[in-house]
Parts: sequence; structure tokens; C-alpha cells
Amino acid sequence: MSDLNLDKLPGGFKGMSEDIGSDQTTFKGVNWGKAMMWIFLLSDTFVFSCFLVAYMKVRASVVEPWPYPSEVFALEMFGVPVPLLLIAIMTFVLITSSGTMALAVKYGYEKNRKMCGWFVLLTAIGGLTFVGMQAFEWSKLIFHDGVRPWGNPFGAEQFGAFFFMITGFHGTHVSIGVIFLFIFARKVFRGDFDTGRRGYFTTMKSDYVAIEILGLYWHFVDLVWVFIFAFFYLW
Amino acid sequence: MSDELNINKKRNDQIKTKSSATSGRGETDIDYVRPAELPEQDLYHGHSFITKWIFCQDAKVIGVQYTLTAVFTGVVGLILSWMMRMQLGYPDLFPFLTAETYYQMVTMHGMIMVVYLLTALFLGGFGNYLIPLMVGARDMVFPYVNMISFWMFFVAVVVLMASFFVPGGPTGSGWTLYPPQAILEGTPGSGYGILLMLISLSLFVIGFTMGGLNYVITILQARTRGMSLMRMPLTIWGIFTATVLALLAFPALLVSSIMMTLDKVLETSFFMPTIIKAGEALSYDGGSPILFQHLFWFFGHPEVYIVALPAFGIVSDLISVHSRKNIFGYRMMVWAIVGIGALSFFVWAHHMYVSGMSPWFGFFFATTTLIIAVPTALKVYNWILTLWRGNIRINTVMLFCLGFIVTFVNGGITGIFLGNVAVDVPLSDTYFVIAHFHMVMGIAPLMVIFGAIYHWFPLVTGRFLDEKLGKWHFWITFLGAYSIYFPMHYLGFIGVPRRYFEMYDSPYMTSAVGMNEFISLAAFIVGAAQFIFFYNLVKSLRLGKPAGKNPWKANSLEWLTPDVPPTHGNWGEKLPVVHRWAYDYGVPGAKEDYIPQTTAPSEVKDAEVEKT
Amino acid sequence: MFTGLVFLAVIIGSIIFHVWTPWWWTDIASNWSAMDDTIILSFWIGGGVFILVCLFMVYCIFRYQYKEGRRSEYKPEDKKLEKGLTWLTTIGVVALLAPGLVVWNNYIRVPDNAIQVEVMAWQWGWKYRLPGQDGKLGESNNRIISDDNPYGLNIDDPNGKDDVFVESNELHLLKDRPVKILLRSIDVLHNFYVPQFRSKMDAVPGTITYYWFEPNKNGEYEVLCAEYCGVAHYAMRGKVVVEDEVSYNKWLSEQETFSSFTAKNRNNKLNKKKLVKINNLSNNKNSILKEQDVR
Amino acid sequence: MTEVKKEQTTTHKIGIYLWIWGLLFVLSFFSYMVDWYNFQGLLRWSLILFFMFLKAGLIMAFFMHLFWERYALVNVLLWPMTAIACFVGLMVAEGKYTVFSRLFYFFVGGA
Repeated sequence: MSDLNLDKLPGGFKGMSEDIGSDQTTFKGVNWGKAMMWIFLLSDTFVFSCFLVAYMKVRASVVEPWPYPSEVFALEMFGVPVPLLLIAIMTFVLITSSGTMALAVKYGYEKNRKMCGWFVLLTAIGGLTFVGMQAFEWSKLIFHDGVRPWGNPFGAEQFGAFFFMITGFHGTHVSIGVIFLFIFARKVFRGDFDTGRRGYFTTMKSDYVAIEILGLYWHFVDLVWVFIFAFFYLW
Repeated sequence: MSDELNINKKRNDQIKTKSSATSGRGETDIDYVRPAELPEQDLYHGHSFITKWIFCQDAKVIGVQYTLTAVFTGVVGLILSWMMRMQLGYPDLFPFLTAETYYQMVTMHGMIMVVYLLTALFLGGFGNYLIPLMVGARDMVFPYVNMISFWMFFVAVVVLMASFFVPGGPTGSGWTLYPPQAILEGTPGSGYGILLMLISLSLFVIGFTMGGLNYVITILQARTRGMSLMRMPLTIWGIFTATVLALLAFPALLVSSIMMTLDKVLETSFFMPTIIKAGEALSYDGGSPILFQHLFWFFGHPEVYIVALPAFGIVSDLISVHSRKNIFGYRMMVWAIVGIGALSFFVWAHHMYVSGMSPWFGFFFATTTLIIAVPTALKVYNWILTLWRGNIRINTVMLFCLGFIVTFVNGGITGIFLGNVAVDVPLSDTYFVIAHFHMVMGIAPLMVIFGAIYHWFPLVTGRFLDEKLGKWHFWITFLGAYSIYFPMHYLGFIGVPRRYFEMYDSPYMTSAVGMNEFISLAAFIVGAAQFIFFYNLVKSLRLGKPAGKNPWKANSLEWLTPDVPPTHGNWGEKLPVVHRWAYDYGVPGAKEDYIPQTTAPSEVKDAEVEKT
Repeated sequence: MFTGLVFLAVIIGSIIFHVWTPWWWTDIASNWSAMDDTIILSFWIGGGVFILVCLFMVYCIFRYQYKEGRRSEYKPEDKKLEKGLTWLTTIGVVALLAPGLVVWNNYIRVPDNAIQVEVMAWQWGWKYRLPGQDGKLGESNNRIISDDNPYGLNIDDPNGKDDVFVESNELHLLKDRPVKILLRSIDVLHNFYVPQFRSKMDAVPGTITYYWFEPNKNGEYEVLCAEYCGVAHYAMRGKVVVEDEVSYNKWLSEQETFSSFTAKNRNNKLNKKKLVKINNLSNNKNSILKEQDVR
Repeated sequence: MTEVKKEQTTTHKIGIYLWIWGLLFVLSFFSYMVDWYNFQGLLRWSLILFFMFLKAGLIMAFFMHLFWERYALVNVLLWPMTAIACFVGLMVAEGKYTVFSRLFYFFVGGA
């Protein structure tokens, strides 16, 4: 079937020029789905970059003061406002879920059905927690602080607009990820990836590499959060 | 110049078989090609009419579906352009053409032609049909996603067309959709029209991303044995680079669409500063209209190359096949395509020299823009050098290629005018711009599309298109289009601004009345000539001369399928194995004047091939 | 044969059209003849390339038409030729770019003695504001535009007191005196364009843009809007009159200043109230926001 | 979908994941501390960006396995970022220019 042995191929830049000069595949040993996910993520990076660039441009050019996120996103704990507390917790939750996803991928490689399934499920729950906390954060901002997409009591109008748009878009990504995580947890437990059961829509055989692809997506969502955290909450 | 080009001694050191370089055991076997890395692709074969022809997963059918849908929108765009020309040539003659409808037509014509016709036709149509065939794959790597991609596009078209029928009509904000005007009263279709436009664009982007991922991964990861990147036909290089550009540029369009939708629906102020309407301040505050322009052109400029690069690639192949000569400077052509693609992300604001952006950007963008002129010019040189010392078949395909060269060089050079910042100041926003971009990304790519259809129609249907009708079609289209857009530059010199419903009564504009009438007449004729083409398509589908296998004696893989037209799975039992690039025409020592890509070196022992 | 001849005719026809065209630019009336010169330069270089490339193509069509049995030359690349063409093109491009950048550099650097003129664009028309004796325009803000303050001037800014309002489509300019056009829009994008001055720039709501020129020919010129701004875009015209000092000063003295304008309205108490109210913009804004919350 | 033989793909020891995981927690904590101690100005910016890129790099390199991928893929993914960098850089300049022209010519009523 294949005589491709990745360990025998040269690495580094020499390997790169040889890979690019070779026939059949440019990304040696990379599954089609995985390659597709990578390119998709590249495209998605441009989406989020455009959002963040737009945000930076507008924030840099408004003359009204930009609300100070540290105060806006503070949570009252025991009567003391703690800055960015909820955001910090959300960050930790998302990183945790990213870690569990990494382990799920590792067990997926090893075709360890049980461990893989549990870790995927754990990741899904982490993601769900994140979405839940985000819903809490949104409702607090909307109902308690009176932040609206078209204005807010703290300063420049665009604050609310960008906040809801960017975190909303990110939240949508997380939610889609969570749905897929649950679906794939079921698939793993059912043994689809061991039996190569065919997909309902695509009629293609299932494989553990799907877990790795899903993992890429999930880590990307985490990655985007790192940037949002830095640019939106810390700036 | 010709002295330098005298035949050099054969550079035999260039002969380099990848096989011997990588395998170690193949030093003596000149036919050696690395064994397959991947198992055979698993395909879903449709059984019913619906799965075979409607919700079909075969890239070839999807390609045809894309083509037909795109051509349909193109006809709508054509009719719109007729109506515009009616108004411009004979103002006040047609009472149903009000300023509102005129601006709606301008907008829809622009958007349809750029996005829904050219982009969809080149990437969705030609891309789907040709990529798997030309790289030797059985199908796209994700046939199911590919199918969804087409239906997304279809829905996007339906939404777009629906905007003709909503209250207020389609948006009339110009195809650039610049806020604040696009979503404010005073612009036609600022209610439902603009919303449907934005939704349609978003759907298009989503659908296109699905298709685009397919094209990219098929080209990168599903080539057949022996098909290295540097053996791919330039068509594939053009489509590949354009798809990568699209995947990276459409996000900016998606983002700006989303933001503008929010500005419209939720009254956010991303692009909307304080605006006084009828003496009252609207609720917007502090937004930045120029930001939209940056986002739009960060998409919009790569978009120009999304249309142009596939045309470059396809025309290279057509010229090479029909002048029976290898494409001159293949490697430089590839680097030029990739270089133009990469640079196109650093030039966007040359559309905005007089937009009020930071004036210092003028230096940066003028420089990057003119740098792009160098690889583009090289491509032109290589096309005509391919003709040089060739054996040129003057058929309809070649005629369209020649027409492409003339219109493209013309439009490219006026592009240098507009890219050069100080020259752009008097010319921007005038008819010079209109003439420029119609010449370079309207007529020139259309020439390629027609040429490509005349070229590949025998593959798709097994029959030739009628040559005689084809020649009529070409001459009317080429001469007509040239006489529309060449004089139009001079309207720009006079100073007539674009997007003028009527030229009003300015003295220097009224001097152009005669020219406007002439342009309108030419436009009606050129538009009508397209119906010769449609007639030809329909007629030849039934009655055309049967083509048989490889009628043009071409080298590339799409002509080498066991069945013509190719069936689902393309290659029958065995995938082809590629031994050479796609341009071995007129090789000294070979029996025929062409050597198909699948011909093993041992079969043509005497051929003095330079490159593999 | 036929094909080659027609393409040849197209090229020759293009040249003839260019040489004999009755449609050419309007007589220049500003200092930007350098722009015309760069266009002419681009014509020579670009037109030369166009003609050469097309003639070479026509030559190929004549010389290498299909003959049964003939083999085309087999020569995949020619490094030397390609390199030569690259350099040649690069030189041509630099020759076009360099003057362009120099002109642009002049375009964005306004001379110190330029008179500031604010052009205020609205759907669909123009009006203008000139600095008074002090040569300085007062601060402005679109948000406080009202009937009493048609330019939205800051009433506390002393520079604005003597600003001259020109509430008509017609602007007068002094001959041979550079003008810095400050563009302002109250609604959508516009573009203040006089073909004879060659220069243009968009007016963008929410910010101020500028460009400059020096009118050097007396006369009346039509102002066009060159950025699509809605249905009446094509009808958005204005007028610029370039004239000598005497008639200019006469025209200037007929215009109203901000202080005379407000003095006229002073007896109306309601107006004053409005101005005070608008000046407390932040309070005002919060109340707007509260209204929006209800919504 | 094809099955690339997975036998060759090296699986990694669980330790590396846990180690990166811990590191991400620590870095997130540090970047949170930037806010907590209310650093301002250039220091704040450089710290934020430093932690951000470090975290992003760790996630990409180890969680997304880019560290173990072949250079062809890595380069294809990273080079397009120059376009984004250019876009960001120019938009920062543009934002500064806009705010300059706004403050220079407008008075900002009340605020």
C-alpha cells in the first residue's frame, strides 16, 4: 500500500524543499482531513484577525474614553470588586479543557477507546462550562451594567459592539465545538473508530484521526481566546 | 533580442529524474516513479437521478452546476449592463430608468460579475472540473463537502436574486457597499436590499470556503504518482493560488459584512460616525467609515487576483497547446503566479489613495503596487514568447487567447497609471477606472473563459463547438468590447466621474455625448453576440462534430482518461502515472509533436527532453 | 493572415485614436501640471510597451501560423533573456514610480502660506467656511449642528468667532494663492473634485481630510462630487470662482461671519438654551443612552 | 477519507502534555497578574504581548503538534501571518492618524 516512512525522510528545511518538490503529497503523512482542518483554521485565523484589527483600529481612533475593562469586568466578591475574576476563571476552564483534549488526542493515537472517550467527554463538559460562564457574563453586562451593542454607560459606544461581536463569534465557535465533542464522544464510545463505521452523511469510514482533527479545532478556539484575553480584557 | 534566443546547446545537466534522486534503487530504471503513498479513494457513487445529477458528489457534475449557475447570474448581469448603457447613451429615452434603478443596476451588475460570475466560474466551475482531472485524482478529497459548497452558492444566488423583489429593491450602494451611504436612506435599497446582499455574500463566503478547502487539499495532498507540484499544468497553479488567496481574503469580506449588518440592524457604530440627516443627528457615533474600506479592499484586491490568476493559468495552457510549443519559462510563470498572489495582500489601499486615509500610506502602496507590475509583465512576455517560433493553430481558442493578450496588456498598463499614486489623483473615480478594470478583469478574463470553454467543451460533452459561429462570436466580442472600453479611458481624461446617472450639463461632459452613444451601441451588439455563443453551446451539445479522445493533441492528464467524457472516478481501473511536465510539445527526436504526461521515458527514448 | 491584419488594425487604430482624439483633459487651472506630466510619461512608457508587445504578437501570428509537419522550437526557458526582461521591466517601473512619489510628496505637504478653506459636504450639496482675519478655523463638531449653528462650531473657541460662512454652492478663491481644502462631511462620503485643478480627495464623515492646490487661472469652474453618495450623486455640483484680489475681497465682505450670524439670533432665547444644552454633551449623551435602554 | 497508516505517528509521553498544561496555567496567571498589579504603558503592553505569544506558541507547538510536524506544513501555516502583521501594523498607523485628525480638527463636546 504505502512505502512512506516518515522517519526515513529528511527533516528541517531540507525535508521541506524535498516535500514540496515531491509528487503525490506535499504534507507527508498528513491525513486529508487534518490538512483541511489546518487550512480552515488558517482561514479562520484571518477572520478573527480581521475582527481584532477592526477592533484595534476603532479603539485607537475613538476620541471618547474607552471603558476600562479591568473595572467593567470586575466581579464583586465578599464586597470587594476583583478585577477580571470571571474572565480569569473562564481562561482557566478553557485551558483545562484544552489540556484534556490534548490527552484525548494522545489516547486516540493509541486507539485507547475508553480513555479517549472519557477525555473527549471531559473536554465537552469543560467547553459547556465555558459557554455557561460566558452566558452569565453577557447577562451581567446586559442586565446589570446596561451595556448594549449601540451604547454603554462607561464610554465609547463601540465597546459593547465589539465585545458582543467578538466574544459572540468566539462563543459560537466554542458552542459548535461542544456539539461536535459530544457527538464524537458518543462515536468513540460506540466504537465507530475501531470498526470504521461509515458516516451517516458523508458515507466515509470513521477513523481515530477525526479526534485529532477535532482536537486541532478545539485548541484553535483556545488559541483565539488567548488573543481575545490579551487584546480585549488586558489592554 | 533574437540573437540571444538562438537555440543553445541542450543543457543536459537539467535532466533530472526525481526517481533516481529519492529512491536509491532506481538509478538505472528511468521509468521509476515512487509507489503510492495513499490507498485508493473511497467514493460514493450515486444511484438515483437525484444523487447523480442534483445532490451529486462528483466534482465534474458540481463543476458544471457551478458553471451553469454562474452563467445564469452572468446573463442577469449582462442585461443589467444593457439597461445601464441605455440610460448613459440615450438619457431620458427610457422613463422607467430612474436614478434609483440605475444605481441598483450598477451595484448588482458589479457584484454579480465580480463575485457570482467570475469567481464562481473560475474556481467553482473550472476548478471543480479540472483539478481532479489535471492532478490525476479520482475526485475532490471531500466530495460531500464539495456538494454542500455548491448548494451554499446556489442559496447565495437565490438570496441575491430575491433582493430584486423585496420592497425597496436591491441595494444601490455601488458594488463596494461603502458605508455610511450603503445603509442610510438616500441610497436605494438601503433597507432589505443591502441586508440581503450582505447575507448573500456571507453565504457565498461560507460556501466558497468549503469548496476552496477541497481544491487546496486536492492539489496538495491527492496528486497522482509522479505529479510533483512543478509538473502541474499552470491552470492548476493559477486556480490553486487563487483559491489560497480566496481562503485568506474572503474572511475580510465576511467580517465587514457582519459588522455592517450589525450597524444596520442593531445600530452599532463600527463604520458609522456622527451623521446628520434632515437636521437631526442619528444615534451613531465615533465609527470609522475608512475602516470598512480597508477591510473591503483587504478582500477586494486579492479578489482581483482571484479572478486574474486562474485566467493567467488557463491562458498559458491554451496558448501552449494551440501553438504546439512548451510554455516559455514555466518556472518563472509559477513563481510569478505565487509572487503575485503573495504580494496581492500588501497592495490593497491603492484603491484608496484619495479616500482620506493616512496620506503616508500612498508611498507604501504605490511602491508595492508597482512591484507587482514586474511579475505580471514577465507573464505577458512569456505568453508572447510562447507564440514565438511555435506552430500556431489559429482556431477560436487561440483567437480568444490573442484577444486576452491585447486586452490584458492594455488594461494592465492603465493599471500602472492608477497604481502610481500621483497619477491616480486626477484619474481615480472617473471613467478611466471603469475602462481600466473592465478591460483587465472584465474582458480579459472573459476572453479566457470563452477560450477555455471552446477548449474543454469537447472534453465535457465529447463534441466540438461550432468553429464558424465561434469565430463570429470572437470577432464581435473582441472588437466590440475593445471599442467599448478603449475610448472610455478618454472620458476619464475629460474628467467624467464614474457612477453618474446622467452627464448633466457640464460643457466638457456634453462633448462626450456622441462617444457615449457609440459605446452604448457597441455594448448592445457585444451583449447580443453572447447569444450566438449560447446558441452554439446548445446546438453543439447535440449536433457538434464528435471530438474523440484528445482532439487537441494535448499533454495534460484531463485528456487522457479512459472514457470521454470522463466518468465518475475519472480513471477507470488504474490511476495514471506521470513522468513529465505538461508541456512537452515539439520535442526534437520524438515521433509525435507532443508527449503526454503519462508517457514513460522509455517509450520515447530518442526524445531530447530537457525537463521532467 | 486575416487574424494578424485585424489585430494590426486594432493596434494602429488605437494609436490613431490616441493621437487624433477630440476628447482630452480640460485645460489645467492649478499648479498640478506635474500630474499631467506623469500621465504623459506613463503614456510614453506604457504605450510603448503595449505597442511593442502587440506588434510582436502580430509578427508571431504572421510568421508562425500552423503548418502541417512543422515542429515548434523546444526550449523551455532562457535564463538570460528572462533576466534581461526582468531588469528592463524593473527599470521601466522605477522610472514611472519615482516621479509619481515625488509628486505625491508635494501633494500631501501643504505650503505654509496656504489659506484654509473648509468644504462641508452634505447630501447633496456643498457649503464652505473660511477663516476670518485670524487665519484660523474654529473647532467644530458634527454632533452640535443645528439651525443656529449650521457648521457645528464650538462657541467657546475664539478662533471660530470670525469664521466666514458661505452657505451656498459657490466658492471664491484667490488666484495664485495656495489653498488647503479641509474636507468635512455631515452624512456620507463625498469627494470635492474640480477637473481643472486635477486634485481630489474624499470627504469622510467623522474625520477631516485635506488636500491642496494653487489655482492659477481666473475663471469659473464646476465642482463635481466624485465619490458615490446616493441617488443624487450625479447632480451634486458646485462652483468655484477663481479671481483677483479686488473682486475676491468684495465677495468676501458680502459673506456672513459666525459672530454676526449668532448675533442675529441672539434675541431668540430658545436658541441660546439649545447651545448650552448641546455644550453639555456628555450629560446629554447619558440621557440618550437611558432612553435607548428603555428601548 | 483515507487512512494514512498511523503506526508511524509517534505518540508522545503524557508528561509533555501535563508539563505544557501546567506552563499554560502559570503563564495565564502571570498575564492576569499584569492586570492585578495594574502595570501601565509600555511595560504592560510588552508583558501582555510576551505572555500572549508564549501561550499561543505553546498551544500551537505542543497541543496542536506543530512542533512535531514537518516544515512544509509549518511554513505554509506561518507565512500568511506576515499579511496579518502588515495589516495590523498599517491599521495601527491608520488608527493613530484618524484620532489625530479628529482631535486636531474637532472639539469633543463635554467629554
